[in-house]
Amino acid sequence: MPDTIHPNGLEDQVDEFEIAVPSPPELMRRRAKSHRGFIIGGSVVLFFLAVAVFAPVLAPYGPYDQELTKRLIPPVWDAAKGTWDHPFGTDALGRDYLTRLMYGAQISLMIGFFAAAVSAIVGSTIGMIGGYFGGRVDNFIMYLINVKLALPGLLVALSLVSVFGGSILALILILSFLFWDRYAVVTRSVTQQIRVNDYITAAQALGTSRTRIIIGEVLPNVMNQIIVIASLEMAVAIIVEAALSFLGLGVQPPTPSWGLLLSEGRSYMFFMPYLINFPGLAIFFLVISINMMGDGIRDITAPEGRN
Amino acid sequence: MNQLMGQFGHPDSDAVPALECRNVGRTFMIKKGMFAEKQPLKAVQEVSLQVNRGEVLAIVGESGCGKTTLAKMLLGLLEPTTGEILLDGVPINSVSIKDIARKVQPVFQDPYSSLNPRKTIEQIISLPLKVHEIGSKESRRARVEEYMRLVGLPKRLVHSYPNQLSGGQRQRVAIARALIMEPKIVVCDEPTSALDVSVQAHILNLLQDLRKELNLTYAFISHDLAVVEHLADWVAVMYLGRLIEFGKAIDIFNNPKHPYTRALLDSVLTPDASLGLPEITLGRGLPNPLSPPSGCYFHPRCPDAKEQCSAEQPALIENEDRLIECHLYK
Amino acid sequence: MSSDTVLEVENLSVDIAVPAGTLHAVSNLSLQVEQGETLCIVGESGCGKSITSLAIMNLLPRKAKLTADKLALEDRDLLSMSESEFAKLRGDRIGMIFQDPMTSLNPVFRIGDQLEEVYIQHGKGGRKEARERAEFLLEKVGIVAPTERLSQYPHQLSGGLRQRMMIAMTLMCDPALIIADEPTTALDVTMQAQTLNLLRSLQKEFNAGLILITHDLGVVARMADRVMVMYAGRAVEIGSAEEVFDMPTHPYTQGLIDCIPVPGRTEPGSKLGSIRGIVPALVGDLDGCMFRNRCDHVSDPCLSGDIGLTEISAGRAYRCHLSPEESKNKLSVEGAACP
Amino acid sequence: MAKFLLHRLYIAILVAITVSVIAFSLLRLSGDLAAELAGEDASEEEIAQTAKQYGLDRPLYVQYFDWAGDALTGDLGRSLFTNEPVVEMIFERIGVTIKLALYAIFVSLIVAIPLGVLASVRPNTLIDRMALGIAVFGQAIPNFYFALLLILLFAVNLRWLPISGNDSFANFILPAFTLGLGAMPQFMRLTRSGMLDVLDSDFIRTARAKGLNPRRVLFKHALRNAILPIVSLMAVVLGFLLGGTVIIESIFALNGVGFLAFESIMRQDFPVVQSIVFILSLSYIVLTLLSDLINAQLDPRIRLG
Repeated sequence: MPDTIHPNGLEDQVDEFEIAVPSPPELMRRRAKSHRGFIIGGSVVLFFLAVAVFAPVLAPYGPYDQELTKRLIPPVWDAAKGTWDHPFGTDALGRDYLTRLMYGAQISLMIGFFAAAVSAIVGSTIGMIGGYFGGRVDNFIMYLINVKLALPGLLVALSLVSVFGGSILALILILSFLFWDRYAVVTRSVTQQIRVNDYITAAQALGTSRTRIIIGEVLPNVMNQIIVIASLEMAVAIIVEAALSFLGLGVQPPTPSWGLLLSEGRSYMFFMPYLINFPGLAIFFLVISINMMGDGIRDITAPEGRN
Repeated sequence: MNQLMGQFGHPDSDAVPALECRNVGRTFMIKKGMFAEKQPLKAVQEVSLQVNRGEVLAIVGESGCGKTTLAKMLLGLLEPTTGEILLDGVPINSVSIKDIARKVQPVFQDPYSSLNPRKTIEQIISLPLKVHEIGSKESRRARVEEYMRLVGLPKRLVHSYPNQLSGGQRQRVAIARALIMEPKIVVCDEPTSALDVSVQAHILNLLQDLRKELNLTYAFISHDLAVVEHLADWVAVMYLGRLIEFGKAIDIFNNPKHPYTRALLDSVLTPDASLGLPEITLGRGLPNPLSPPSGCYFHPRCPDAKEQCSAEQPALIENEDRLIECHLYK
Repeated sequence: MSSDTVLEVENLSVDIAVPAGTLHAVSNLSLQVEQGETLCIVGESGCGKSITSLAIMNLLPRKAKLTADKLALEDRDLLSMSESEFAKLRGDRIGMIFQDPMTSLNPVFRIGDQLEEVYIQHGKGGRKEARERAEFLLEKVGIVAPTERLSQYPHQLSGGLRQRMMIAMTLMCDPALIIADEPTTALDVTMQAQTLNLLRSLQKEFNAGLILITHDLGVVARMADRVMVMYAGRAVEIGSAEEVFDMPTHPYTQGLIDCIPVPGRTEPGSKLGSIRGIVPALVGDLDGCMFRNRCDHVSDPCLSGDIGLTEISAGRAYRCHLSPEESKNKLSVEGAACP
Repeated sequence: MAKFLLHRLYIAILVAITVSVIAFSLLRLSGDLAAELAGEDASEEEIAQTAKQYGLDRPLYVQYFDWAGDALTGDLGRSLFTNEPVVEMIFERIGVTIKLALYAIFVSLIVAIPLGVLASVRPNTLIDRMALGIAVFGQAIPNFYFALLLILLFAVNLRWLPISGNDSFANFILPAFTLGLGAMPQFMRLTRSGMLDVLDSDFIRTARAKGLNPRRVLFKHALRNAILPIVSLMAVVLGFLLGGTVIIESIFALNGVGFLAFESIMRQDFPVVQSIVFILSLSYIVLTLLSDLINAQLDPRIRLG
């Protein structure tokens, strides 16, 4: 090792004009703190999460407790019939609606999260491989994506659910099949952009294995996009699960899925609109807050220079 | 050809050259569309040159002349389709890419794309050690700091990210990453052309100092002939994938022989206000490398073209103090 | 101001709102360009040279705020003009050539349409006259078979050809002023000299003023009638090309010249001169000389206050506390140390 | 250009074949076909007999080629439930679905494109925020819930529009609006971001430096470039809408292919489901080919490249 070469000027002292540029993690922290959509969306998601996790503690009744004498009690603000015993009223079988809604959050969040996570892992792996290797591998992956896009997803999902039944695990896997392509498309194109960077060439020139390059050099640069898509896909997964259950092809009664509540409430909606409004609004608010959070993450992790 | 190279140019050629190209060529098969015939693109053809330990070999030419392809072959990232490359007399294709990596390392042009924006400076500089499983975590850290000092990076930047560094500092990081493997040869691909003038001087001085200190050999790829003149011992001029002139820098700059080399030298705009703009008589731009001209590739742009030039491809011959590929010289 | 003056700018400042505060991209810049004259603005990245050109064109980004005492093109006050009045001048009296010819032309329209629409938009004539003018100019910029070229799309042309198209496009309406922002930086060296030659000869032929913005001292020396060196949003030295290159008065100019290797002048393998330190970030309140952190001749007056331009002779000025004699002595001694 | 299209066609055919294999296996996945055909009380023997009669005892690939061969001649088999030819069932109803999808895409485009353009021209203003708000709303509201709300409001309370049926144009208004709102955010966001990118590009700066009037810069130079990805998205969304009508058609009892698919799934009539999946996939493939063709016409880099 030679002596230090004095490199003309770059002393260890800070130049008087030097300004502190935040590091990427620091920058994200700062942006997150001042991003209103992210904070609001994130708080609401956290609220739903807390309700879901602590439903057994918080809920006034059990999700399947029926009291046939107390059927279709309207919410508490109905001056004539409302009661604090059932603040959100009861359903056609006399089950406490608030309790059912709280347990419904469990199902929505669980299916949404795992469907988004499984499809993220599968889709991103496929996308990064196609984007990095290019050539025939990429052609094959493009072909897979094209096949997936050509299939009417909801219809295939409905058929599969009708074949395999509406267990939560089956739903998660079927929904994952529905959503992997978006990750694949995005990670593939981002990887293609990253691949041409000189830091990839530098890693190659070290004899780094391809797996190591994909995991160590490419993935950290794709991660943000994956998280953004995951949040958006989670929102869609929640809607689709509700839709399947609404059609009677998802989670089976008496499980309190929001989609199922909507479907059950549909017969009474002309007289008891709260039966569809509570689950409908629950889905709407959960989805909108996840979307706000996702849009927030996108803004927060965006490279500098874009507003 | 090999014989020719043996006789040529190196009076002290008892020593094995640090880097030698023998008749190196690389052809890409370009496919335009699904059913089209693949077309050969000869990115590099019949390049023969050599450089001794501690010397600087400059490879010059315009974009599309094949210098980047050549650089990738020198780094072992592309295999030559013809000929062979020798490092210290050992053919490059007889050793693994990791062994090549210990001897040859790159420094790239764009200091923004050559550093992973999601990694800290320490992670970037220590990557070679990690990939090659050299040393413990602590010893790697010490070595990173050592090399940061060597290239003039303040220690406080060790946990910074590339976006927090100036262009010059980033290029120093890239140099430290290249040197930490203690390679003998550094392939510098336009290392200063993305930098500001005042920063370029720092980096060129640093590269000079490091070469002397560590007895490094540079393959220095550039289109800036002023920089090349300043730095290089040997100059190889490439045109459309072919080596058209190769010799000692001093000879080539004092007496360029190939008409293309002359045109390149004429194109250098020195900051001399008393001179006007040079008249360059090259006419049109570079031809399509997929269908290069007949005969000498340069003849459509050559002011001295003869009949023979469009019919017959000249061979690379030895002419006095250099190798040249031109019908004007015998 | 003489009647030959095409452009006159007094105390132009451009402030840009950034997250950290206000970025003073250009501060109190004054310049003028005469008919048929080439003014080169030279400086490193971030010195404000491109912002200056966009300010003159009124093409600044939305977040940028422009202030000036005077901004006049051919005696017309640009400051009081509405955007639609200004648009009538752009492409007509004042044309601009950008750095990257690969992205500066619209990929989905034919070259001919893009050239002709300037002519038609500014009411110079109909489609037929526009086509004739375009063909005439393509011959001027040395393009063989102009008719075929006009019916091609940008992606079918090489970078050098595209830049010539850009030059032809700015000349469609016979402008009084051309602004070229790094017009040859993206081109190969052999195309650079040709393109510059073309630009210069056409500028003289059409008797237009030319503002050439570049970081390349070689281009400046060969092209400029007058030179303005910019640093940190300010003009630090102004003068004729000979004056600035043969006898720089600002330490920054001297430093820049020392930095580049010059065949025949710098000794191969020798150490190049260099400028230490970093370019200041121009955010917040700026005080004193912006070059003080990189300068070898700093004294107390450099640290605060406003450093004005010192005029040595007509059209020759610099922004430094060193007197002309001091700067001559100090800088030339230093210059001699670096052969 | 010809090469480009040939390449696309080649991929399209490959995808179509794969999709047909998947559609075919969907039927096989659904259980023992022979048992279903033979009826609920059939004995082992009768089932075997049925299997033989329908050729279900042959190797799967033989059955596939058999099915595919029939499909090529326009024979997609018969419904297990009504015993009608599936092709006839589908073609009776596909008109309703196509109408619905076209209305829906019209609704979403007519809102999304002007709004996206406005939002991109005036980023971070009230109009931009409004556009974003509508997009976020459209993305978050489950369409089956939104459909119920529309029914409550317009059909029950206001009595302006019919609740269900498919006889008149009025029947399509609510379903088209529901579907259109769901598709709108994608177009809005793509228009906005595409326009922002294009407006930021060098050639738009050139156009402005030429002194072109702002409308010409926006509508000729910018929109022409930004429209390219929108055309591709239109094909994708239209394909998606054709398949996505399952829920909406069931809610509004529109007798289209989606409703048929839903009914068939509910009564395990898999030959019908399989055929609908296959036909919808084919229409998606044709639509994307068409959009490629249009894009090639709009973009000289493809046309001449």
